[in-house]
Amino acid sequence: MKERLVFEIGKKGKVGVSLPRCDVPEEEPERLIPEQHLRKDLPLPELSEPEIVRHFTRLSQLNCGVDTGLYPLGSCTMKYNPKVNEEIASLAGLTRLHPYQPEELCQGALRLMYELGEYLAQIGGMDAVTLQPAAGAHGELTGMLIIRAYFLSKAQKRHQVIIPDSAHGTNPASAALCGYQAIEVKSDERGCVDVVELNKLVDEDVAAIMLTNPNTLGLFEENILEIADIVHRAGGLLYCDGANLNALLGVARPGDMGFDLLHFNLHKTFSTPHGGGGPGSGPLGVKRTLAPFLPVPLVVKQGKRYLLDYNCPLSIGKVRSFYGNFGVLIKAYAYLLSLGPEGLRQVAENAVLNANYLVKRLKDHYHLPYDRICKHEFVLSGARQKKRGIRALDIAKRLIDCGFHPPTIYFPLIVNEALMIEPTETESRQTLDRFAEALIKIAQEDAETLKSAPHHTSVGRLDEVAAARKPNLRWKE
Amino acid sequence: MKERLVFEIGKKGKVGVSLPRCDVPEEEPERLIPEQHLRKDLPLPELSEPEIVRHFTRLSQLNCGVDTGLYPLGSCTMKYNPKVNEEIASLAGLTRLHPYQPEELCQGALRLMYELGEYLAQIGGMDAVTLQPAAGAHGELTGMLIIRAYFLSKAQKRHQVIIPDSAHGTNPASAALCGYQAIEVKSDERGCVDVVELNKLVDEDVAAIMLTNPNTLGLFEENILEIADIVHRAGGLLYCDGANLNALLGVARPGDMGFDLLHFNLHKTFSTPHGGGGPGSGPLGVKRTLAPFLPVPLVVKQGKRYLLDYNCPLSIGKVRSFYGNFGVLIKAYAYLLSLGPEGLRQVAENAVLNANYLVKRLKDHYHLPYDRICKHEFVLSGARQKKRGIRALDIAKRLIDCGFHPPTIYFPLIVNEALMIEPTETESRQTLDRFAEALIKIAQEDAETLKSAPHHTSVGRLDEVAAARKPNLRWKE
Amino acid sequence: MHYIPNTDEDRREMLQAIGLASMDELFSDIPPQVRVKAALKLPAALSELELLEHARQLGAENANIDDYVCFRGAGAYDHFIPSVVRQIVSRAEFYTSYTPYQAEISQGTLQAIYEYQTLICQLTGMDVSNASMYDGASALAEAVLMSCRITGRDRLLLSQTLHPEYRQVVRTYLQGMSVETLEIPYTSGLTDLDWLRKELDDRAAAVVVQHPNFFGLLEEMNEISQIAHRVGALFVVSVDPISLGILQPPGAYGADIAVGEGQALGNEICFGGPYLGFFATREQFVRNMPGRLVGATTDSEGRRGFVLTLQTREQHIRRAKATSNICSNESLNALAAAVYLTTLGKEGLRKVALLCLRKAHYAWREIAKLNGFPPLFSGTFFKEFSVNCPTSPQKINQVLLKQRIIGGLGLKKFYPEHQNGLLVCVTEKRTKEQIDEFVEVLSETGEQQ
Amino acid sequence: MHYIPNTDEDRREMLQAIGLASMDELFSDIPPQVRVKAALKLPAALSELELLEHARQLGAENANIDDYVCFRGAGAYDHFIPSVVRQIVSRAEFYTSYTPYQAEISQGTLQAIYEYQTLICQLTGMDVSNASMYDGASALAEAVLMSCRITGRDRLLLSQTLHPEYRQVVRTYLQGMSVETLEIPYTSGLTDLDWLRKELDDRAAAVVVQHPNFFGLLEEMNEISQIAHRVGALFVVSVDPISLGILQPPGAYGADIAVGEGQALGNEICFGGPYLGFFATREQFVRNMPGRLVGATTDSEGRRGFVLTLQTREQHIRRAKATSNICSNESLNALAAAVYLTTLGKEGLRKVALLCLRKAHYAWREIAKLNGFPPLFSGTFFKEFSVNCPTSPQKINQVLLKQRIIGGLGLKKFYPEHQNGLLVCVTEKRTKEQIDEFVEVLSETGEQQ
Ligand SMILES: Cc1ncc(COP(=O)(O)O)c(C=O)c1O
Ligand SMILES: Cc1ncc(COP(=O)(O)O)c(C=O)c1O
Repeated sequence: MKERLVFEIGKKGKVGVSLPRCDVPEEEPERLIPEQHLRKDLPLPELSEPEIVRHFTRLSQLNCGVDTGLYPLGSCTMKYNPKVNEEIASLAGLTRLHPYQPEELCQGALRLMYELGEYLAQIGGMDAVTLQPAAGAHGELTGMLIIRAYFLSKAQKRHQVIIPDSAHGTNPASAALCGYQAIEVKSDERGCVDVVELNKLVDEDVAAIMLTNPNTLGLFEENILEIADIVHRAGGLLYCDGANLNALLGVARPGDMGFDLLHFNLHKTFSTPHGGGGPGSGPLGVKRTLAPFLPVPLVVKQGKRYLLDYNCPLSIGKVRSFYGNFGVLIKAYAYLLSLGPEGLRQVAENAVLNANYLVKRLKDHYHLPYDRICKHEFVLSGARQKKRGIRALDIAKRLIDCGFHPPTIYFPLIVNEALMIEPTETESRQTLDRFAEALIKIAQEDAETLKSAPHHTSVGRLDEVAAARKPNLRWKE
Repeated sequence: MKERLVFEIGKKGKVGVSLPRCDVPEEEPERLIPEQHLRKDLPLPELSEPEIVRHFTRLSQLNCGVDTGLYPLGSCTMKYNPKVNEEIASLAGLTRLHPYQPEELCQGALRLMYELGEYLAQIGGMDAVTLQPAAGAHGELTGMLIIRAYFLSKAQKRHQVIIPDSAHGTNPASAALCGYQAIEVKSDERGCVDVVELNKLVDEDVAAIMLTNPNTLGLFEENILEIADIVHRAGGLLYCDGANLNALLGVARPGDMGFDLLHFNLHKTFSTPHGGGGPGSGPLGVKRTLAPFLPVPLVVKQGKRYLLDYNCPLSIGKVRSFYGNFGVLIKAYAYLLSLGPEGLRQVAENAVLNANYLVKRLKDHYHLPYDRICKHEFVLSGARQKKRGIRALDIAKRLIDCGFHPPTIYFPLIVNEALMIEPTETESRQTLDRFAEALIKIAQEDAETLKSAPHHTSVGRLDEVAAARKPNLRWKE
Repeated sequence: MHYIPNTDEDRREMLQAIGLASMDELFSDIPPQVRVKAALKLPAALSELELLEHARQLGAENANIDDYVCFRGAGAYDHFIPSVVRQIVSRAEFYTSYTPYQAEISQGTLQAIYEYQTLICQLTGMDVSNASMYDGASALAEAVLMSCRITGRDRLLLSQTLHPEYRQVVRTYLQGMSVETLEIPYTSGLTDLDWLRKELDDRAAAVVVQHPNFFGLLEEMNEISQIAHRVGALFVVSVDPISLGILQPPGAYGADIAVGEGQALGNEICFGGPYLGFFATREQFVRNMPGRLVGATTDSEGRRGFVLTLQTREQHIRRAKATSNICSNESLNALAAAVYLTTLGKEGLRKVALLCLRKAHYAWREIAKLNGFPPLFSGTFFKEFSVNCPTSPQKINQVLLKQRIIGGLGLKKFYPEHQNGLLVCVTEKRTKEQIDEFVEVLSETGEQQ
Repeated sequence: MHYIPNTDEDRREMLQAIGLASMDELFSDIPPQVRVKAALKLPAALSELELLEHARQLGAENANIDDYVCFRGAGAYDHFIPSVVRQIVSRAEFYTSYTPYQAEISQGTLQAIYEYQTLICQLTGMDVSNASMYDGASALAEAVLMSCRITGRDRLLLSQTLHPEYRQVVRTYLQGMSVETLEIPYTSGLTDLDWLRKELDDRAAAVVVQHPNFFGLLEEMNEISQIAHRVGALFVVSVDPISLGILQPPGAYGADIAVGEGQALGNEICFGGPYLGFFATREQFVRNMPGRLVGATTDSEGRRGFVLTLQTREQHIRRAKATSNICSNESLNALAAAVYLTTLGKEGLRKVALLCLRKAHYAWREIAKLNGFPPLFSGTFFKEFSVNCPTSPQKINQVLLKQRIIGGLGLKKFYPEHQNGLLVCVTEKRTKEQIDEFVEVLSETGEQQ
C-alpha cells in the first residue's frame, strides 16, 4: 500500500495542533517589525492530527529496522538498541537541559560525559577523548585537524595521508577536507595493507596513515605492529577508523597497537540507534601528546566538581556547536554500564563468532576472496553468480523477498561484486541459519527471479538513473 | 511474513533481562518455605531481549489500528487517540501511585477523578457518577445492581428488564447476571422501539428498560419522551447504554430525556485507546435518587480537599478492586480538557455528518433498511449481494484487500446481513470517499473474488469451525 | 479542532451532498425540548502545552513511588517492569486496535493472546486460560459464578483471609443470584481448616482461598483442596502470579479454577487500574468459562492462524444465557503480561520471586529484632508479612512519610480486630539500604512510645 | 548477557562448525602482545533496575527546564514540541533503521526525507534542501566551503553578529584550506554595512550573516544581499527557522545558501545535541551541495518511489573529491522536523512565531521600565534581545536561580566589550506570569545595587 505525500493529504483550513492563546498584548507584527522583514505567505501543509499520525505511522511501516529483522549491513554494526537506553535518554533530568545553563546546574550531565570519556579511553587504549564529533566522519575530520595542528606545532609541513584501497570513502574525504593529499596503499593477497608497498610510500611528507582495524574486509591487520613501526619511524601518526571496533571490545585496544588517534562510532559499536541515517556520535580518542589539540571545551573533573574547560590554547577550536550529540552519549553510557567489562568482551566474542559461523555456512556457495578467520564481518563476492548475469545488487534485492535486509554491496571497492555481511552479536544462531539458507537458495536461483526482485515491497526496483538525470528533489504544486 | 510463537523461538539458557544481585542474605528458599509449597519446575520460555522485541514488534505489524487506517467498526467508535493523552497517562506523578497511599498524598489523582466525574455528569445530564466500572458491560452490571438495590430499598420485587431486539448482547447478559429476566421488545419499521408493543409489556414487574440511544442502528429513539413516560408511570427506571453517546455530545443529554442511569464508554466516546480489546472504562452516572446505591468509594470534595468516601450504607458494594481504570480515566480527562464545550459539540456534529455523508454515497449500492437521518453510524444490509451468493462476511473480508478495516457485521441481529458502519469524526472526507469507492467497487465484484478475500494478509480466511470443534487454546510441546 | 480533519468547506459540501442546509438539521430527529440550548458547563479548551502543564501540576500534587519508597502491597505491587514491556505496549498497532473480530488483520493481537493464554497455563499449571478479565477481584467473582454453574449448587465458602475487597466484589456480583455465602474464619492468620471440615457439605459449589493470603501467609492448599473435593465442591484459588516463580502452581494442588491479579506482571501500579484479571481452569470446564478465548486453526492453504473461538459462550451470541456479560476486557494488560513473562522467562521470574522472598524475610527479621514490633502471625510468608505495632500504624506511617517512605497498610482498615496490625510488602525493587532505613525509622517510632 | 541471543550450547556448536576449539582462537590473528590480558577497568555491570535508578540520580543532579523557567537561548531553544513528534520518532521502524541504501525497504525514511526537503524549501523559499547536516554550525561551515568551491575564490567575510561558536566552527573547518577569513565588525548590534561596502571586493567567495543575529536583531538582509552580489560573492545566511513563521524567507532576499539550526523544529534541547543542520540552496548549485539528497523516481510499473540520488557528489563514490565527508547525518532529527512542520503547519508556525514575537516584546518593554536595565541596542528583534545590567549578569542570574529561573546569557562569555550585557530569550512557552516574575526578580536585583 503506497502512502501519499503530506502535501497531497493536506487541505486549506486543517490544523494539526492547538496552541496557547496569547496572554500578552496582541500587537500586530507590523507594529513591531518593519514590513519589509515580514513574509507574505507561508506555504506549509495543513493537516489534522489524526491524518499526521496516520501518515507517518504508515510511512514507518514502509521501513525495516533492526527491531523488525536481521539488518546485516556490513560496516554499520546494526546491533540491537536496548530499550532501557531509549527510556533513559528521554528522562527530563537528562534531556531538558540548556547547553549554556550554569555548570553547577548540570553536574549530572557533565559527570556522564566525563565518565563516558574515561570509559572510551579505557576501551580504546587512549589517553584523552573528545565527545564533540557528531559522527564517524566528523571524528575523522577532527582527527585530521589535530594531526595538522600537531605538525604545525612542530613546525612541520606534511602533505600526505596514506589510506588503504579498502578504506571507507569518508577517510579520503576527511583527509582531503583538511588539505591533505590522500595516497592509496594497496591491499595484499591476504586482504591487509601491503607492507612492502607501504614502506615505499612512507616518508617525511606523510602526516599519517588512516587504518580501519579490523579493516573493511572484516580482517585484522596482522602486520599492525610493523605498520606502526614504519609510520612512527618516519615521524608520522597512526589514525584508527574505529567503525569496526565491535570486534575488539575487551579483546584488544588500538592504543596498544600503536594508534595515536581513534574515533569511536557510538551508533555502531555502542548500540545507539542509527535513526534512519543518524544522529550518530563519533568521539575521538588521542594519545597524550595530541591531547592539547582536542576541541574545546573538554569536560574535566576538579575534586568532586565537573567543569567545562575552554582554556586550551593549542586546541583546534570547535567542530560543532556546544558539546556533542549528548542524547546519543546518554545511550552509549547506559550501554556500557549495562555491559560491564565481561559483557563488553562477550559482545566482541559473539560478534566474531557469528561472522565466522556465517562464513562457514556460505563459503561453498559464494566466492570468498579472503578465506581466513574474519572478525565481526566478512565480504563475499558475487563473482560466480555474475557469470550467469546475476549481480550483487540482484542478490541483495532477492534477500528482501526472503524477509532480510540486504548486506552492504559494492563495498569495499577491491572486491568484485562485494557482499559485505555483518551479523553482529545480537543475532541468534537460528536467525543466522535462516539467513544462510536464504542466501544458499538464492545462489542457485535463476537470473530472472533475481532480476525482478523484490516482489512484495510497496514499490519494485526503482529507476535510479532517471532520478539522477532529472532530479526531482522536492514536491511542487 | 508469519511469526513463530515465542515458545518456538526460545531456547534453554537465554535470558531476556538482567536483574539486580541479591543484596541481603541469600538463603535457600527451602530454609524459608516448607518444601511442599515449592514448585519443581517453571516451564516459561527463554529468549534474549533482542528476540523478544523483534517478536512482538513483528506481531504488531500483523495488526491494524486506528493509527494505520480507517477502522469503521460500528458501535465501537474507533476514533483517533490523541498522542498527548498517552504522554500524560505515563507521567510518573500520575501513574506511580499506590491505590492505598494516604489521601493527602494523592490529591492530584483524586482531584482528577472528582473533576472527571463532574464533567461526565454534566455531559450526560446525571447527578452522580462512579468511575469504578472497568468497561461498558461492567457499567451495565453496576447499573442493574443499583436498580435492584433501589427496588429492594422500596421493598419492591420486580423481575423483568425490557430490552429491544436491536440491543447489544451485553444488555441482556448484564440483566441476567443480576437475576433479571430479559424481555425483548421489537423494533418498528423505522428502527425504533415499537411503542405500541412496549405499552403492552410494561407493568409493575418491570424494573427497567435498557435502551441504547442512538440505538445500534444508529438511529435516535424518536419516541424517547413517550417511552420514558410509559416506563416511569409504571414505576420503572430507564437505563441508557451510552455506547453511542458520541452522537449526542453537547447536543442532547440522556438525563434530560428521562434516563435515570447512563454508562459512559470512555474507550469509545472519550477517545481512550481500545488496546486490542481493552482496557476500557465504563463510568456510570445516575440521577439523584439512585446516588446512594453507587459503589464505594466515591470521590468527594471537602473544602479544598478530596476524599474517598466509604460511608455509603446503601451502596451495592464494590464491582472491582480499588477505584477504576485510573490510567484510562486520565486520558478521558485530558481529552475533555482539550476539547472544551465547543470542541465537544463539534465532535458530535462531525461524527454525525460523516455517517450521513457515507449513507448518501452508499445507499444506491447497498440496501439501506432504514432510510432516514442517522446519527454517528448506520447499518447497511448485504441482502442484494446475498442474492448472488455473497455474504456480508465476504464483503468485509474484501475490504481488507482495499486497505480498510471491515465494519461490524451481523449485528444488530434484526438486519439481514448487517454491515454496521461508524466512521467517527476523526476521519476526513477524503478517507470517507475512498472507503465509499471501495465499497461501491465491491458491490459489483464477482462472488469468487470476494469469497477468496482477503488476498494480501499473512493468513487467508481461517477455519473457525475447526477452531471451535477441536479447540487448541494453548501451545504445547 | 485539530482532532477533526473536516474543514469548513468539507462540512459545507458534505451537508450539501446529503441535502441538508445546516448542521442542526442533522439532529432534527431529537425532540427540541431535550436539545442542549447553551454550551455545557465544562472548562474551556486547553492547548496541548497548557494541558501538559496542568497534568504535570496534578502529578506534582501526588507522592509518586519513584520519589517515595513503597512498602505497601495488599493487592497492588511495586514490581520492576522492564523497558521492553512499555516499548511493546506503546506500539500503535497494538494499542489503537480493538477486539480481533476480523482475524486476518488482527493476527498480532490474536497470536499475542494465544501466547498469553499459554504463558498463564505454564505459570499456573492449569489447562486453559482465557484472554483476560477486568481485574483480580472481578475474575474471582466470575470464577465463583462459574463454579455455581458447573456444580448447580448455591452455597459458597470464602476464606476471611481473602483480600477484603475481593470478598466484597464477590458478594456484590452475587446480589442478583440466590447464592448463600459463608465466610470461613481464620486462626493464626490462616483459613481455619477445622471450621471448614465441619461446615462444608455437598451444598457447597466452591471453597475459595487466596494464596499467599491477604496477611501474606501461605495457606495449606493441598489440604484445602482435598477437603473441598471430598464434598464435590470446586477449589477456587486466587494467587499472586509473582509467587508462582517459586511456589507450587494451582494445577499442582488440584485447583479447579485459578484466578489472580495480573498487575504485577508488567503492569503499572497506576492508582489501582487498569489491571488484569487472569483466569485459568481445567480443560473439562472450558465451555463454562467466561471471557474471550483465542484458538489456533489453519487457513485454506494450511497456514497456522489464530481466531476468537468458542464464542457461543459469549454475550454477543448467547445474550442472556452467556457465561458472562464481559465484552471489552484488559487485552493490552494481557499483552504486557505476555511480554513480561517472556522477558523474565524461566530464570527471571524465579529470580524475582527469590529476591522478594529473601528481602521480605530480611526485613521481617530486622523488624523482629526491634522492640515492640512482633510478628502478628507465625506462619510462612512470601513477600508480605504482618506485624503488630506498639502504636497506631497511622502514626507510624506519618513518621515514615517524612522520610519519604510509604509504610505498610494498617490492617484495621479491613480487620478491626487488628487495630495495630501492619501489613508490610517487600518486593525485589527494595534495596537493603531502603529496608534498613525503613527499619531504622520504625525503631525510632518505637522508641518514642 | 541478555542482549546476546547465543547460548553456551550455541557457542559450542558454532565453534565446532567453524572448526575451532575455543573463543580465543577466533582472535588468533591478533598479535599476542596486544591482546588485552586483564579485564578492562570499567564499572561492573548494572542490572536494568539499577541502571534506571542511576540515570535518575544523574538527572536529579541537573536542573531541568521543566522544573526551571528558561529565558536562555543563544542557539538552543526551549520551544514547544507536540507529542505527535515524540510519538513518531519513537517508531522502531524509523529509529532502528539506517541510511536508506536499499530503497525498496526504506520507502518510509526516503519519503519522509523527501517531505523534509520540501518543507525546508517551503520554509526558506529556496529551491533545494539536503537531507540534513550535523548542526547549524557545521552546516554553515559546509556552506562556506561550498561557496569557495562554486566561486573558486578564497576569501570569506563573516559578520561578528554571527553566533560566536558558529564563527569558531567555520574557522576550524577552514584550517586545512587556504582561505582567508575576515570578520565584519558590528555597529549598534548590526553588521556594519559601511565597513562591508568598503572592504568587500571580488576576492570574496561569500558574505555570511545570521538573521536574526546573535544579539537577536534583524539584519538588513536585502541590502547585504545586494552588496554581496554586486561583487559576485555568494550570500550565505544562517536563520532561525521559527522566525520564518513571520519573517521573509532567505529565498525572498536573494540568499544563495540558507542554513540554520533545526533544533527548534521539534527537537529536544538536550544539552546541545543531537541537533539538525538544515541546508538549502538554489537549483543551479545542487551538484555542489554537501550531504545526502533524496529524489523521486518510478519503478518498472510506473509507481512513484524515492531513492538516494546525485550520490556522485558523496564520499562513498567520489571519495577524496567529494563535496563533503559527511556520511551519517541527523536523519531522525530531520524526521522530527518534518513531523513538527507538518503538525504546526501554515497557521501553527505563524502563531508560534507571533507568540514569540509578542512575548519577547512584552518582556522587553517590562524590563525597559525598570531602573538600570536599558536595552543594549535599539534595533528590531524577534524572540531574543540584549539588555545592559546594572551589575554582572552572573550575579543577577544567581538570584534568578533561587527563584528557579534560568536567566539570560551573559554576553561577556563571547563579547568582552559587553561586560554587563545580557541576552534574553522568550519563546512561546513562557507565560505572562513567568515573564512578570522574571521581571520582578530583575527589578529586585536592580534595587539591591
Ligand atoms: C569503515 C567506516 N568508516 C567511517 C564511516 C563513517 O561513519 P559515520 O557514518 O558515522 O560518519 C563508516 C560508516 O559507515 C564506516 O563504515
Ligand atoms: C451498544 C453497546 N453496548 C455495550 C457494549 C459493551 O461495552 P464494553 O465492551 O465496554 O463492555 C458495546 C461494545 O461494543 C456496545 O457496542
